[in-house]
Amino acid sequence: MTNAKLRSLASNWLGFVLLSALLILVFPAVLDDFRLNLVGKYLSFGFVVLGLVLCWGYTGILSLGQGIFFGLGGYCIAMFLKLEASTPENTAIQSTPGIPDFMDWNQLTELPFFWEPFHSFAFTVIAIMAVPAAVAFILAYAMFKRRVGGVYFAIITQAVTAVLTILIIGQQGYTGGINGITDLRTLLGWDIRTDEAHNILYFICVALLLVCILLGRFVLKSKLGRILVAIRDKEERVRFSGYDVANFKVFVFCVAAALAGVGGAMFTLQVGFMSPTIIGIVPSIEMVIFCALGGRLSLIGAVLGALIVNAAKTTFSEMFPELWLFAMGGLFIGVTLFFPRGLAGLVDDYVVPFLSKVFLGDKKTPPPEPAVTKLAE
Amino acid sequence: MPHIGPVVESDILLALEGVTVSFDGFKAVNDLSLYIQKGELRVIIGPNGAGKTTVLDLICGRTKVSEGSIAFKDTEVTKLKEHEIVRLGIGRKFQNPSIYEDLTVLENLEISYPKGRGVFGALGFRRTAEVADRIDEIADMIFLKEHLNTKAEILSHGQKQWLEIGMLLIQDPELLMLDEPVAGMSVAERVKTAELLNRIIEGRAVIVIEHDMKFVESIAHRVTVLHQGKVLAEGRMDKIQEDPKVREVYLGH
Amino acid sequence: MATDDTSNNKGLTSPMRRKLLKGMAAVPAVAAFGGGMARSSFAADGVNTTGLAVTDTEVTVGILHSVTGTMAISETGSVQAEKLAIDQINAMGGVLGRKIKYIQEDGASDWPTFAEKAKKLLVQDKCASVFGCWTSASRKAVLPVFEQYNGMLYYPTFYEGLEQSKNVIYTGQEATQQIIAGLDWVVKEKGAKSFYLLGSDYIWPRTSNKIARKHIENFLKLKVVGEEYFPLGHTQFNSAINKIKLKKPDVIYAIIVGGSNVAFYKQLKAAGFDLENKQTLLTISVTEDEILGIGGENIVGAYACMKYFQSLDNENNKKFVSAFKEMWGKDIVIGDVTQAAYLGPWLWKLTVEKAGSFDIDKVAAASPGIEFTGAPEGYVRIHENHHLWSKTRVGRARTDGQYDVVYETADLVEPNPFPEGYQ
Amino acid sequence: MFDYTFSELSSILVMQGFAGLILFSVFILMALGLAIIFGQMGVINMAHGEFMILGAYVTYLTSHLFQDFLPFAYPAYFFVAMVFAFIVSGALGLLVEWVMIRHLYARPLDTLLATWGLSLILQQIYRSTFGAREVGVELPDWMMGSLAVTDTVEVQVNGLFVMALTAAITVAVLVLLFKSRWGLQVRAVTTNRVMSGAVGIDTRRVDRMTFGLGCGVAGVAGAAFTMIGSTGPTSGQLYIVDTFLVVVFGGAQSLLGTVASAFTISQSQSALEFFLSGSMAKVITLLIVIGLLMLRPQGLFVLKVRR
Repeated sequence: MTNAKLRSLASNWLGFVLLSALLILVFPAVLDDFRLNLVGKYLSFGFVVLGLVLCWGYTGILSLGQGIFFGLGGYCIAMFLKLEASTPENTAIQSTPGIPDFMDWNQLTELPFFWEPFHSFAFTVIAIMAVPAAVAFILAYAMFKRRVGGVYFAIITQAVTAVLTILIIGQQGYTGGINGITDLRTLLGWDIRTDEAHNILYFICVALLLVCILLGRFVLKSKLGRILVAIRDKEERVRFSGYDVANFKVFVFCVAAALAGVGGAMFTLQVGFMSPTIIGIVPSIEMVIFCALGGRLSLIGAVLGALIVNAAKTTFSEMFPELWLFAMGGLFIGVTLFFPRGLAGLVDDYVVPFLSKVFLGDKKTPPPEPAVTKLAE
Repeated sequence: MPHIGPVVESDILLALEGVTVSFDGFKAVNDLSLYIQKGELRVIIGPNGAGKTTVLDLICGRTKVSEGSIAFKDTEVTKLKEHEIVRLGIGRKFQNPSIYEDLTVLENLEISYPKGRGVFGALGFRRTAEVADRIDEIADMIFLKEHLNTKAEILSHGQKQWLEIGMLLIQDPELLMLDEPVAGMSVAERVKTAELLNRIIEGRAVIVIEHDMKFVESIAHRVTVLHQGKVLAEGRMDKIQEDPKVREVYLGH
Repeated sequence: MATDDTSNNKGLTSPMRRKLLKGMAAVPAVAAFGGGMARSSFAADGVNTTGLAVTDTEVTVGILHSVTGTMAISETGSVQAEKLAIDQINAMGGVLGRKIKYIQEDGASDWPTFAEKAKKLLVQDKCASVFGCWTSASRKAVLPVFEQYNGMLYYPTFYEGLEQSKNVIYTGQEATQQIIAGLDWVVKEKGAKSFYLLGSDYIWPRTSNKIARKHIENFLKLKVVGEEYFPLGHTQFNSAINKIKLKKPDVIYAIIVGGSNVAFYKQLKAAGFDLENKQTLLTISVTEDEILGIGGENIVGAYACMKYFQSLDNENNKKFVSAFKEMWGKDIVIGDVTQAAYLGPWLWKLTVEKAGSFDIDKVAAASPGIEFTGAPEGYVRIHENHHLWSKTRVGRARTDGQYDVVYETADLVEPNPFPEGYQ
Repeated sequence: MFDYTFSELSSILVMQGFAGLILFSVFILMALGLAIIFGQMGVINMAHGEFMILGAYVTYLTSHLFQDFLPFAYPAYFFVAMVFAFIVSGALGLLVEWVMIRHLYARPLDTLLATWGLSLILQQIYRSTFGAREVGVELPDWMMGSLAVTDTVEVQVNGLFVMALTAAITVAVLVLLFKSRWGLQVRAVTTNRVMSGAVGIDTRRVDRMTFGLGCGVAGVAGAAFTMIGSTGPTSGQLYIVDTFLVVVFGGAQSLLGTVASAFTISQSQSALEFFLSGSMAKVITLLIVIGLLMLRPQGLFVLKVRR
């Protein structure tokens, strides 16, 4: 194989292979069940950041509302699991057996109509992606057709986040309120609370995530991917090349939402409950930060970002429970100021040239320039 | 109506009639009528603030008219979206080169290629031999064949202008609108650009906005002079240059 | 980890050793063996047969509260009380001759984080008992973890009830204990006829108001003239206050929590409500902790109904208050939940000593009937349903941020988390 | 609603209108600092709430200072506290601009991330310094209570105070921006940074002062909010969504727009609150604002400009 071929192969697949190896081989081998389950939980945010790479990194749409979609996906599966857990036998002490416990506490005597379809697993699986995508579609269609962009879009998504949180907390008879939907037990009869189940869920999560990375990569490598970059850099030019820019933005935003929905579902399965705190403004911003830290232009980098920030959060907070916010805040500021392309940017700038020098005998340093390096303004 | 010579209806490609646009009461374009025939090269000149760029904005839908109508090939375009107007066959080049700096020349041209314009079309788009040939052809025409894999951001200013023209050409529009295509170009580049323009005019109408009188002389067939949002004069370049009104507002100082 | 550095006997739980073990043993069967080894290193006589972190000299417990985020405001007092109790128990020789070592984790006001940390405390640190949680939501989040991994949680907050678990001891009052006596008192003492119910919009205020409404309408046969909820963190109450003015209720019954409290009472006072002389206000959500933020001058005259006030006049409480101030500063105040949190470690110690074992099952089984005579609130006893028998008291807020106790029930009130007739 | 007398209803109407005006003032106070920073500079300052709370803490400290050293001047301490709040928050703003923000002008969305980090750090600083619990800011007696206008109509003194303060600050900022030389420079820099630099305006200095001013105004707002709200490490977060919505809804570039949008949002919210529960009122208000923003994406007040 020639150097050039080798290099292009390496630059295309090395990151993916390393990430797969890390997730499939290394983590299960060195981490105990508890930590592995934690990694699985972190990885469910990986789905969200993949979407953010697509819509923020490549298309320049910053959403401060990814928590909405993460939450919707999570609530969909949580509703299914809650119905499964609320058999008349399990809930015999309630005044209305057979409905979820929190409904009973709120004097509901029958299942609300929108819960009914969630008896069906097939419906639930579709809803996990379709509900977030549909909400994203309504939001994005209204905004992008009217050319709301940039900061405005970000603020509006944030406001929608606030609305949804207040609604979910306020409508507790239908949603479980601030407690969320808790005490989920089995998935199609399979107990999801055991360590073995957590291990299996971890591998399902990893497999799905890798598939999603490949999907994201397929989108980015297609002409669509280049159009997204074009939209980010010169939206008007794209419009005057005969494209309906809004459609592309709507599409990418819906894809990001569907990805987040899958992440939310994996989160619920691995954590065992769904809570409105995960939808709020703070978690939504944190998701953006995972993405920024890992590298908003790199699918692999962003997933690692989600892993690293969460792991750091856990470690810092275990070591310094009263001071860890300093470390987190400092980390965000540092990355934004000094490494705007995140860790992936660091790797591109330093590690890749070094590796090609060592292994491929490159004399000059410029690495195979990734197609897109500039940041969205 | 200050246009010169008889106009046969069927020859008209673009017709602006009684077009007015106002920004908070200020009429940037005021009751303007303008007709472009098929295959015509029209140069619009005028002092700063005359409304030249605004006219182009109106035609391509970037700015919406307050009153009046704009018809392209007998289709009213004032209510259409920008991309729909483009798809009708109107291409627009901006004053400052508007290209995708992060992409290569090849990718710039490929994005402009008029296939795969829907979301899923773009997802399934493949670079077939037909596409590659067309890109090659255009790249050759705009003097960038050697630079196909160069990132657009490192092209010279003139090359960027050409690339943008190429991005329009690949769509084969019937009406091409160029806003100051030679601004910031070297003398040699201007000569080449004039040559390019003369070549691409075949089979299509072109509207050019230009300040550079020498360049205008080298390409102009017919000139429209705008002043305060209205047509001040219209006709052949030599006639225009002698028009006292024009001399007063524009050439005179 | 923020632990006492005194004697850090971590044995095989140290992360490095565990990693090595697991690294060698990717196969689950061998991993189980590794787990077994970790377990055996903790076996301490017959008092610990299930692999808890108990050695011959030491027993590890967990403290799980929010020290960051919005709930840190409320939960700080509980952390302080639990640490004080642990210190005092250690000074008396510990539990079954073993010193208590605590591992503190931050729930960060985020329920999934609570679940994660609870699991860490149980699975990784093998805590013999955990003192923690404040909001119902955090308790709901950790409850399945405690039930699955068989841990013991001492939960300090007054809450809405509707729950009972083998793995939880509820040291605060459930809703009926807190609400009914207070309502009866205000009707008898103040001749109240009409009530206006207010609350933050989540389960505890809603359930509590539901119980209050049932009691007012069905048992007292009086009128509720308004009921209203505000999003958590709401700071604008002028419209609500105008509505109250319009309805002129005899009693404002307020269950507003967190920062909203401050806004509510300041705006109430500014709107001319004179709680001292004219308007009766009864709350179940304002402890001395909250008054710190509200300012005594803004709430003076309001009545609060709970089981403990810092000003309680008894020997236990005097000792408790002075010890608390000595440890955490003279300006510190102690609210109802703080006192309930203080009960946790003590009740656990008494239960362990009665059971003669740290085993969770034995502790859970031995809990009913445990009596603690040294409680600052007075005598308490654990009920069959793992809640506490306790007295209910009504206090009247003073300008200095303390309450004057104006009423207390004659007997201990029975906890009734699933009250008939109030559902 | 019909079992009340006419005079009762009309006095409630007056008081409800007054409540709306207080909310209006509160929104303006919250949004003014942000409107300066976000509207004029394009910086998304997620730490805005923390700057406000800094002002509140300064007020708290000042009140203790007066109690201990100048008890005779206590009734007037609040005015001094506001000045201190402005200075301290403004100074922190200058520092933050110098350390952080000035590197990010080319990347406005990134300012969001960096200032979010800043807000985490500030929260923890407050928590470590003042404790996790809320602090009670005691106010002079004359500021609490209400004036009885008629038998049934009462207006809050602190509400009047907030309104007066809001009017004063708004006028001051408007005068500063539109009548002073500095304001001219700010507007010049916002419009065209490069050209402003070329004609000899020290753009860096202007940026720094603008950011400092915005933060200082936030500090004063925070001081004023001790009258109606809580002062704790995380209290600032309560305000951030409302604040951004007010500014965006008004049309970011226009201070008058901010005033108009604060008026619209506050009136609809306080009217809705009267007829619905607080929670639903909030949701509906937010939804209305979002809906209107979809119809008028650039906000209420924006000039149609020639491109």
